[in-house]
Amino acid sequence: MTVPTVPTRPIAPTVPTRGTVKIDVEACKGCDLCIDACRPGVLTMTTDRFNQRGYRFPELRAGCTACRACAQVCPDFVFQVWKFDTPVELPEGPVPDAALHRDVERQREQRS
Amino acid sequence: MSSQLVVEFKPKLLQSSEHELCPGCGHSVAFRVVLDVVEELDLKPVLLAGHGCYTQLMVQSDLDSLQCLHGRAPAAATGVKRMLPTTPVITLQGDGDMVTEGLHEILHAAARGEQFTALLFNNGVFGDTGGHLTATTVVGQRTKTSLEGRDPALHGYPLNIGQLLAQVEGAAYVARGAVNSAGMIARTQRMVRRALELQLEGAGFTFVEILTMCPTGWFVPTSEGPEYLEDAMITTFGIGELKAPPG
Amino acid sequence: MTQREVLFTGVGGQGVQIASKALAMAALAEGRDVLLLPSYGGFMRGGKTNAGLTLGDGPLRALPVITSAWSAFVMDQAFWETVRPNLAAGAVVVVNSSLFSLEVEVPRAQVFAVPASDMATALGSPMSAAFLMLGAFAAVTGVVGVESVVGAMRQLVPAYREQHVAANARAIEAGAASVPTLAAPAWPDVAVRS
Amino acid sequence: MTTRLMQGSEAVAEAALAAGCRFFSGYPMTPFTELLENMGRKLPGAGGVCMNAASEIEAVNMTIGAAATGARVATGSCGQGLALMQEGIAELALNELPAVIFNMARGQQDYFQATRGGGWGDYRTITLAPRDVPEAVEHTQLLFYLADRYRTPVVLYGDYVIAHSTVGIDVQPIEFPATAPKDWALDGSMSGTGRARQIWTWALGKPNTPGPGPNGSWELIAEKYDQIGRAEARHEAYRTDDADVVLVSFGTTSVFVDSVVDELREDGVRVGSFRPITLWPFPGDALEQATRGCAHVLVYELNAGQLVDDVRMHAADRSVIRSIGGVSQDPSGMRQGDLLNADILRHRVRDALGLTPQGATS
Repeated sequence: MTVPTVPTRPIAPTVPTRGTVKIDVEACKGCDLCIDACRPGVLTMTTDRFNQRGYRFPELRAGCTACRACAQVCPDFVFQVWKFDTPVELPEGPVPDAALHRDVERQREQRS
Repeated sequence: MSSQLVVEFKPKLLQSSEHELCPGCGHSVAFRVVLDVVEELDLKPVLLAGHGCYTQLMVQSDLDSLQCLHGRAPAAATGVKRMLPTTPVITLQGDGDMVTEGLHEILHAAARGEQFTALLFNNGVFGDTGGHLTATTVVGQRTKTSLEGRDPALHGYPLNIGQLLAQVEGAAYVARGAVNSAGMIARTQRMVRRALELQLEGAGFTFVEILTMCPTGWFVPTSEGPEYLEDAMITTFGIGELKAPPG
Repeated sequence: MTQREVLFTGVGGQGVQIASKALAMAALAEGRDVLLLPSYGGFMRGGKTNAGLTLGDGPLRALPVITSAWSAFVMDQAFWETVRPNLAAGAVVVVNSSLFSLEVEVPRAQVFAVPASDMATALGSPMSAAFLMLGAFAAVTGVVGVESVVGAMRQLVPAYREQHVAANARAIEAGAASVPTLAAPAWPDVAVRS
Repeated sequence: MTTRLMQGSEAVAEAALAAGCRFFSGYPMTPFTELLENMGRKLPGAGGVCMNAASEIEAVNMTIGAAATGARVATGSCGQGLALMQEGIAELALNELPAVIFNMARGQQDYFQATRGGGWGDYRTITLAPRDVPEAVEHTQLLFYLADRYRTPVVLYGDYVIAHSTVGIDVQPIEFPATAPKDWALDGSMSGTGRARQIWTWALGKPNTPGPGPNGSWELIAEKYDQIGRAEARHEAYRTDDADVVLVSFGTTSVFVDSVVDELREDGVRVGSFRPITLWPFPGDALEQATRGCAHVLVYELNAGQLVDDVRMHAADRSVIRSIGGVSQDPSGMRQGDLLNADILRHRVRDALGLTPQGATS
């Protein structure tokens, strides 16, 4: 009798996440203040990508607590903070829809 | 999954969030603190600003605004408030504007107990002109007019304007905050709120100094601004309420 | 139209300014036009205190700096020389002879000497000497009625010095009684009015 | 009619109140001090505010703030105090804020200060120079109107004589045409509406309501001052119609000049007097007309020669212009000196015309 094998597909680890931020990438001047301010440490600066003005900008990883610190310390009004009604588990790693490229948004608005 | 918006990109009372302040500048951080309080208290104030980097924030604001001669905002605010005693009046000055050029006006306005709220964005340097020594530049700080650092033998000592104002009978509230961390920002926001509440109560002259980062003027990387503020400015001037009515 | 000029001179504290103002006020009350310009130094007391007053029975064409005055009111000789050159020939000069012992070197001057300081002291109110002089000036010239001087004085004495009003009134009357009435009339019709 | 004995400073203060002045700020300085005292005494009763400023700089900046609320406002000083105020006066002008500046001058040496200003930028101040207290009362009220009409600081050039002369006077309010509503005034009511107002010499406006910016704004202001220059020049020409000789003077000095004109006319000298009532705008066309064909244009001002510059720019024939005044200050330094004197003036005119002292033509 052969024992069926358990599937070995790895299950991605998840992170409890209580909120999210939208990041106005084009407004950012790359000052890094949000990086140190972020309490759960889920913001990281890009190292190889730049906005249209040539600045590095922050990216969000799963685990945001909606604590607002990033928005409070940001000199350039880059962050919009949302709090989830109930925490969710998000896969570890970048939150893909956090970055807000205003030019793209504007084009979308013009189309609609 | 439903969610609530807890912080909008820009405060409602900014018509535009675009500005030409340097990366890592603390002025717009401090201005957000002020606008958030004005919005919380649902005020319709007149804002008077001096000459400095922060002047462009006055322009962006959705507040009735008067741009004043360098150092003279407290005198102009006296004229505004005396004519509009029920309108909240806020002045916004930098350290060069208030403490260097305008020491006379701020002290006399305080002594008269003028019923407006004076805000000082203190970064210890003339930012707008490109980084020069002011009356609050701390000992040892390098500026373009103190290249080897502020030397007491040569340039004298920085003025502690909060301490000066706290001695003045007409001043009802004197506090110093900073914007070098989220916690400090929250604390500073409470100070600004208290000052404006006291103005509404007619308590007298109210004053909040906010220490802000100027990494460009300080010749430090933007990410080190908050730490430099802590080490250089908070160490020199301190943080907290220097004078407040009981309760 | 007749216009009359009075130059006042004295030392700060003697009451010259209040006397000049009282005369202006009395004349205004009698319906005349007036222009009064005081001049005094930076000190409150002890310096030169002069005034020039022009009175008219119609709208004035008066110069605020008088160089050919009809009369002088001289409380003290200290600054007499600042006034004398600006008096017209034949000027009426009323002097406080208690503090004035000079020659009045003005051609054809009509001089009336009133020992105002001594008289006021004798009356028990040395501070009312200037009003005593003014009573004499009014009586001898009829430039205003003596009763108008009393009326103006009442208006000018501040409330906190109310106790001086009676003494001042006595001084005005004593001054008026000490000189020949209308010996040097100011106005053509003055005899009719008084 | 209730004529009262009043010092010029009190009469001017009453005129300011009659014109609706509700804010005044000043720093004591002879001979401006009595105006400050009178405003301090009278304004509170009229629902206004009088501030003892801690400097002339503070005084003028208080005035800027009060003017920005749309109130009728004034400040003042003299000479050195006004020198300190110049930056603020320019600021009023380039912010297009109405305010009346009372210059109770110590003499006539501040003609340039009043007409040329010492501030910054392209601005002018309408400057009225009354000859006596009744005219000062009238000018004060006119100035509040002109300030509002043109949104500009304006100056009353008074002096020690006007400030300290005591006269019988009845200060009556003068009616002027209505001026435009002050929709630019700041009161906080537009804060948070998306249409907040802003007053700044750079005229940038707000993001939602951009302004013309510095260049555009200053061009408009320059046009405005051109318009004022054409519309508001005032003068008095006295017996100039047939005059061979025109005496030019301003302010208190003109009272002496007119008196000497009358005397010389009796001697048969064909002399007249011309007086700019507005020192700016200078009544150049009127002066040109009054001096046409004249053999002598004699300028009598108590300074080293300031008004004479404007006379040179406008008189019909520059070659006949001479200054017969001069520096003249009394020992206190606070009022005009010996030259404010009809006898001296008469002699100077006769000398200039080559007449003998006795009055016969030489």
